[in-house]
Amino acid sequence: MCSNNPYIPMPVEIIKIIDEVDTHDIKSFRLKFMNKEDEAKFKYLPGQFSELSIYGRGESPIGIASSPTEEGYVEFTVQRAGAIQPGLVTAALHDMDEGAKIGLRGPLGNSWPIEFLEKKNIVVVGGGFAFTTLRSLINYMLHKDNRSRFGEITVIYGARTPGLLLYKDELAAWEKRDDIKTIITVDKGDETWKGREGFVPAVCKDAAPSPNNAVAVICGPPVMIKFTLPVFFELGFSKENILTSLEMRMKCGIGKCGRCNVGYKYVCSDGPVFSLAELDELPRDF
Amino acid sequence: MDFEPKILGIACNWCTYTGADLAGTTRLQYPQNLRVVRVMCSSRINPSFIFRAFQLGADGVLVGGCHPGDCHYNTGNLYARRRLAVTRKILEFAGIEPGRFRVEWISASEGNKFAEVVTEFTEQVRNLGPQTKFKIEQLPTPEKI
Amino acid sequence: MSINFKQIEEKLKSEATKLLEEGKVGVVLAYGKGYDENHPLPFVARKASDVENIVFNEYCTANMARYIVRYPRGTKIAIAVKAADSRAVIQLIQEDKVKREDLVILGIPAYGMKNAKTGEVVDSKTTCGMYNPVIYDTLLGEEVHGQSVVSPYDVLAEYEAMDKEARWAFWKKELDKCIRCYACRKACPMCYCDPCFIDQNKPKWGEKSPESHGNLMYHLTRFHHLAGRCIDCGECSRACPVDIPLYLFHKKVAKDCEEMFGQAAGMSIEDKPALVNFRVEDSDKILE
Amino acid sequence: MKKTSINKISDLAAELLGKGTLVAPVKEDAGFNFREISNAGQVDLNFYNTLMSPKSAFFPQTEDFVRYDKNKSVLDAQCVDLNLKPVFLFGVRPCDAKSFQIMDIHFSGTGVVDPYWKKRREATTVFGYAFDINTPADGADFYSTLNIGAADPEGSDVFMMKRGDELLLKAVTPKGETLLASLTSLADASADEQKYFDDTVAAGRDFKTRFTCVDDKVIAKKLEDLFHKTEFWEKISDACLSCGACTFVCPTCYCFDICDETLFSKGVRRRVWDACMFTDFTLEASGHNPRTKVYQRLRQKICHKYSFHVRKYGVISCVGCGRCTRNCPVNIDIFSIVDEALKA
Repeated sequence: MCSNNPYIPMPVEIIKIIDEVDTHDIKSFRLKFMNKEDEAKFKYLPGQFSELSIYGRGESPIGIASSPTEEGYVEFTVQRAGAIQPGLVTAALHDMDEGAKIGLRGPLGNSWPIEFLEKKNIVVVGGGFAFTTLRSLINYMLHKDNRSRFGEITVIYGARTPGLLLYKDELAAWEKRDDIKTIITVDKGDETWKGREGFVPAVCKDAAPSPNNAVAVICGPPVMIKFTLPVFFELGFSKENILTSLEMRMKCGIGKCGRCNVGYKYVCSDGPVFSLAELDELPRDF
Repeated sequence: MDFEPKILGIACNWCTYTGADLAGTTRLQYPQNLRVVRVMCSSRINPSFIFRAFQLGADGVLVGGCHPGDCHYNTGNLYARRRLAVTRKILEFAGIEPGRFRVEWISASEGNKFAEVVTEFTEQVRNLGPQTKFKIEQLPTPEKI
Repeated sequence: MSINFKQIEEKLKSEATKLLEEGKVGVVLAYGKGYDENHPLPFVARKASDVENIVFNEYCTANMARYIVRYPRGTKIAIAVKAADSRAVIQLIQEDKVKREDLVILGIPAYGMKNAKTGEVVDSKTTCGMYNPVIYDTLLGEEVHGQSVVSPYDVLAEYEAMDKEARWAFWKKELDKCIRCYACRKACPMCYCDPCFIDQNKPKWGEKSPESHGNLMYHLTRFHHLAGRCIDCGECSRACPVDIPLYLFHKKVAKDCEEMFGQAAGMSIEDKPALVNFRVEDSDKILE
Repeated sequence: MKKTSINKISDLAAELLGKGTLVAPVKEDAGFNFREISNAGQVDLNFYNTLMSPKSAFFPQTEDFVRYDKNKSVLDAQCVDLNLKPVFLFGVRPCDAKSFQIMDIHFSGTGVVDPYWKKRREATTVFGYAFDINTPADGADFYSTLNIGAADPEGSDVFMMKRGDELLLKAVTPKGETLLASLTSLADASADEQKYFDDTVAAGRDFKTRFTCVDDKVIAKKLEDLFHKTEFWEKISDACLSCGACTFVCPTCYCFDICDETLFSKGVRRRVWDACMFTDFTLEASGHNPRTKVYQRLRQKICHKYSFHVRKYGVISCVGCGRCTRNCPVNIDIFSIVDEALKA
């Protein structure tokens, strides 16, 4: 019962905690497997998620922020939740120190369709906190073994304020590279902000990525998605070539507990990555 | 074996808790079976606190508040009086001995009353024996088919 | 004399039609056809053409006051109420969940209602045992007089006489049956909290699994939350799929509240619910 | 094929008890229920159908996964093992036996296999029990509409039916065959009884209740088209209280929650039945809830059973046992809703 049981988490240790934003409610947690065989089994692709598990608190489905090309650890970026009901797991995580041990169940769900993306130009559009699995994808594509498999890469990333941008060091590094076009924008800058100001949809319009042989990967808050999609339709992207990742309440993560369905698909096992064309087939119930 | 009851005391910040302090500073003796939780007012006491205390193994629950009319918030204990009276009836109908739950009005100057009440209540609960009805012994594993 | 259900149904229909046609109300909460005669459904008529589906027979036990809080504030609602249901409406008005002027209350004097599940007569054993609505704008039928009035608390005598060990054994057995489907709180016209205390995760009052202690916590606290508010319609017990006699405990608490505070729930819109009210001259005796 | 006398049923029960765990209907206050039998005399076959469905034999309301101590390391958490003796699930009505096959698709037939369901399923021998062919329906049920016969052996390992004072037992699967052969309290059935058995199975198929001709695909498509017709769903859900009674008694509802239940520091992670009718079922930590309204939740329930399930697994997730209708506090009838949807 205990081996290969999909409900039993693997023990992991938090080896590093990175405070990502100036509001201190988003932190990245680097986790290292405590058992070698677990690590060997944990093969994932960008876009997948895992259940972070703290006994006594519960489990939380969190997208994997690290890329499979980063070895020796898995990274998760977690926001302290609790607008309506207190987020028990995320709060407990945020209170933990390096060296704490928690559970991890995964990898779960499908990934960004790497084979489909190969040889294409990729436009990655992210907003705010929803940048985690996109970062995984970008790092994966930028890895020296993989870079040649993809065409041009454009990243458009926006946050409300400069302080709320995730992965600031990496953003700076990407901006210096010439094999990736990085556009960072904030809704409202501060005194020190020298970059661009403006909302993501407007920035996308300005940047006007070409739809030729291109796929747009969009993740962000609902309001950003709502206004960004028309821009991409106007640019000429077809629904098959716009991908996004859905969010629903999940428990089991393996399509058994029945709560994350949108129409006949379970977001946890059939998703979370869907193309707009796939979403069009499903009822609007999310 | 001697039975030492566990008693939860919930005391209002302004009267009973201060009264307990007074009992302490005047070095009055009272049994150590009482564990006191301070709340801002007796009307802050959610009846679930009391049910939960019994579930978690309390043998008795003692609630202390200001004398009616003396509430720091004017009317808090007047609401609490009604509410806790109902709690008492519910406990009784469920089968908990009424002697395990007591509400007392103890003012900040009544250190000796505090000591007396605690002593008396502890004895009362001691005589009733351990409270086993609500107490959760362990997390059961129900084989509910 | 017996209740002429057909006549009440006709009156209900004509009143509903009139109210909807004149635009005095947006919805009429009444009873409609179920999958068979013995299983009528709560029904909401929104247009005059819906009215033909309204029925009223002895199986229409549901308390329609449950549905009032579902409509946005200010919606004009006509509601068909029996005796206990009318008390629920009063209680909701007291608690400011609905305004008196937004309601058109269609009173139904009735007795001999039957539980659709068991076919048993619903009387003062499981409900408040009243025959006539306490409040109404229009009475559909004639007030019932001359029926023997039985105190709704008579049924308690047996349980009050038990010693506390036996009573605990009784309640433990009954509450252990609970499967936590929450039909009781959903059927209750007074249980409108969202989220319910038991669904909170911090503090977590009770576990989700149907174990003794969680069941006890849920039910005792629910009894407490309904103290001085329960209008003894008996819906919770009828809703319960595993037949827990919840009405007993509610009756006991209602009886105690009535004795201690001199006020029964849902009898006058001037009252305040007993537990959000006090009198300076309340006696400390109630705590003894 | 075997037989035994109805009044000797306790002998059969005793023999099964000797071989493992016996789960059979027992009369309780609120009605019959499947319970683990401790005394062979408890077994009572004079029931129409049980209050709760027998799914709990494989999918109990609470199933413990892990025991932990909050003050200790995650490495000290102990996985709860399932040590099962052979289980005999006795007296399952044909519609409920069918429900196991439907649940099999979900739990062990597709995607990740649920180890608990699989293990319990493997340990269990299902004794199906035909409806009384003279009174095979009570007004609420509609299994025949979903092509399940009143005496349908499908889904059972051993199928039983009453004939006068006799109980006839026939093995349906190899598992049932082996078991029946090993039972000594049974006598061999005559050719006449064989014929009666086969005739009854056939007669059970002809029996129809509340029948509307339905094709899975037609219903599924219809509901899919209706999905965004809010007025329809609002009307349907006017009466719904959105309690969980219907889902908890349902033999094919499988939604669950995973809860950590802690007392002081010790606790257990377990799964507990959950219901799509509860408000917090889909409440996300962010505060967003895609299904805040009653109609959205009822729509989810109906569409899940009759549309999404067909689309995903090719079969309706309902066996027409009528439990939801019987136990609904406000008499909502799922059959009528589907019927109305087909007409809408």
